[in-house]
Amino acid sequence: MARVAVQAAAFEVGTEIAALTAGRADIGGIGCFVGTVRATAGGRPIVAMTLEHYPGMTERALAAIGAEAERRWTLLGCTLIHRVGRLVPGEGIVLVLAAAAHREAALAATSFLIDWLKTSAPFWKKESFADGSDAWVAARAEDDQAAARWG
Amino acid sequence: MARVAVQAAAFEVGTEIAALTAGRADIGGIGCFVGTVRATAGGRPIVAMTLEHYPGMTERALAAIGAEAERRWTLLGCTLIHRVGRLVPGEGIVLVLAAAAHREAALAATSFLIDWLKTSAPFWKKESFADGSDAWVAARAEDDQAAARWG
Amino acid sequence: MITVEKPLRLLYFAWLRERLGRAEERVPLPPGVADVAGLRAWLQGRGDGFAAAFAPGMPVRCAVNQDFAGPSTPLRPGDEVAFFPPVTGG
Amino acid sequence: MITVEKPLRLLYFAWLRERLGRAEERVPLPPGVADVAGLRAWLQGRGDGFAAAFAPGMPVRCAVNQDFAGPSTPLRPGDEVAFFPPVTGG
Repeated sequence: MARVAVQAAAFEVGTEIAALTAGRADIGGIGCFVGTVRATAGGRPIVAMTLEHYPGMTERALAAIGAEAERRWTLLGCTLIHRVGRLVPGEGIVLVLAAAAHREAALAATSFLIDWLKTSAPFWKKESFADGSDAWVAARAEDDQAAARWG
Repeated sequence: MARVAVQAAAFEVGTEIAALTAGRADIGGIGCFVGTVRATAGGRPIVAMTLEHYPGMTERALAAIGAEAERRWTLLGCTLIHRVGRLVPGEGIVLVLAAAAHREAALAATSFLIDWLKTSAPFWKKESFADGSDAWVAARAEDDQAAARWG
Repeated sequence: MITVEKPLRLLYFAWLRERLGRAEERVPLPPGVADVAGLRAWLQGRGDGFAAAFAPGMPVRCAVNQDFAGPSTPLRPGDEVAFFPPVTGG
Repeated sequence: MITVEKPLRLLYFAWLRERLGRAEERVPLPPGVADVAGLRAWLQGRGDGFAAAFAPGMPVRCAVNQDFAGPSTPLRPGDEVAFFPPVTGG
């Protein structure tokens, strides 16, 4: 079963990989994606990104996404961590890990997990600009298309 | 330009991600793949895997693979580390990192890099079994097919 | 005997929360409202920020009891109903 | 005046190295050998482990001066020519 976490604290990729693989030697490949805060949005410098979520539903949605990946691929482990609250440019927002016997499943599941997370987990981003203004991030049509390709 | 390394020592994923992203805030996503030694091969327990390579050509091949990924996608950083020598089950063999403004390029480049590395970098694996025998690993047709899909 | 129905628990997130000036409220299931589409229409009829936020064509999504819901998802007393913009996590 | 040609540097990896009992050797470019296919045929003619290792159909790959090479890749004195099984890294 996937490990899911919604947290304000930073995550550490090496620590999470170690936890995922601890005590097992049947894993041949680990796919990983880390999403980070960029310093600009639409060409304008940002000073922070604030993530809001829907407590309760978020954890359910992440667990459901992990379960769906485990239904589609033979995974030997799966981790989904998403941060909430105020983050600054360069910080990690989201971590996806998928472990399998071979790389094909690990990498496909990693792509699937982040695509689905982008469109079916209740998080919302607000960008705070250097000029003091802020704005909610609009959903990207590309994200819907990316999720749709998994059928 | 890609950072490439061929080394006997273990790598640390968190350290490598930190080095790749240090001092820059234009990265939105980092794709990562870690290949690890499984404890069995063809159902038989192994005690070690020994990696041989072609010094000189290996580094050239890894640099060429990194350059090809940078030609195909707009990457903001790329790391290829491959270990050589004797490894035991559970240890990391290979690390691929690809950073980009958005996840699509980061994840596609990560898959491309490991697929190409599998078929065009001069490494050879030998498995040492629990019964004292050892055998060179045969190339997988699936690996050629995976590399071929990138055209 | 008088039956007291449990109210709906309404939740608002992101710009909906900001424009409506509230994160949460409890309202009795309005008479005649049977599904999400009906509730949206009722909320739009409240005027002020609600009329604009729930106007047809506004990109507002819904979850009922923490599952994504469509216009025809049925509502019952006591349901938790959340309205929010399209999600932008990851 | 006698011109002394630089020899080929031949390298063997993995099971080829083991079966041939050597990782490296230097041999003059054999007379009449102009490309990788010619060198393979010449090596096969050496007998012993070489005949088996370089028999037609054996999965042996080649690199010339550290680039993957095909049967028709030309050879010149001084070239570094490596023979090895299909790669299995990653």
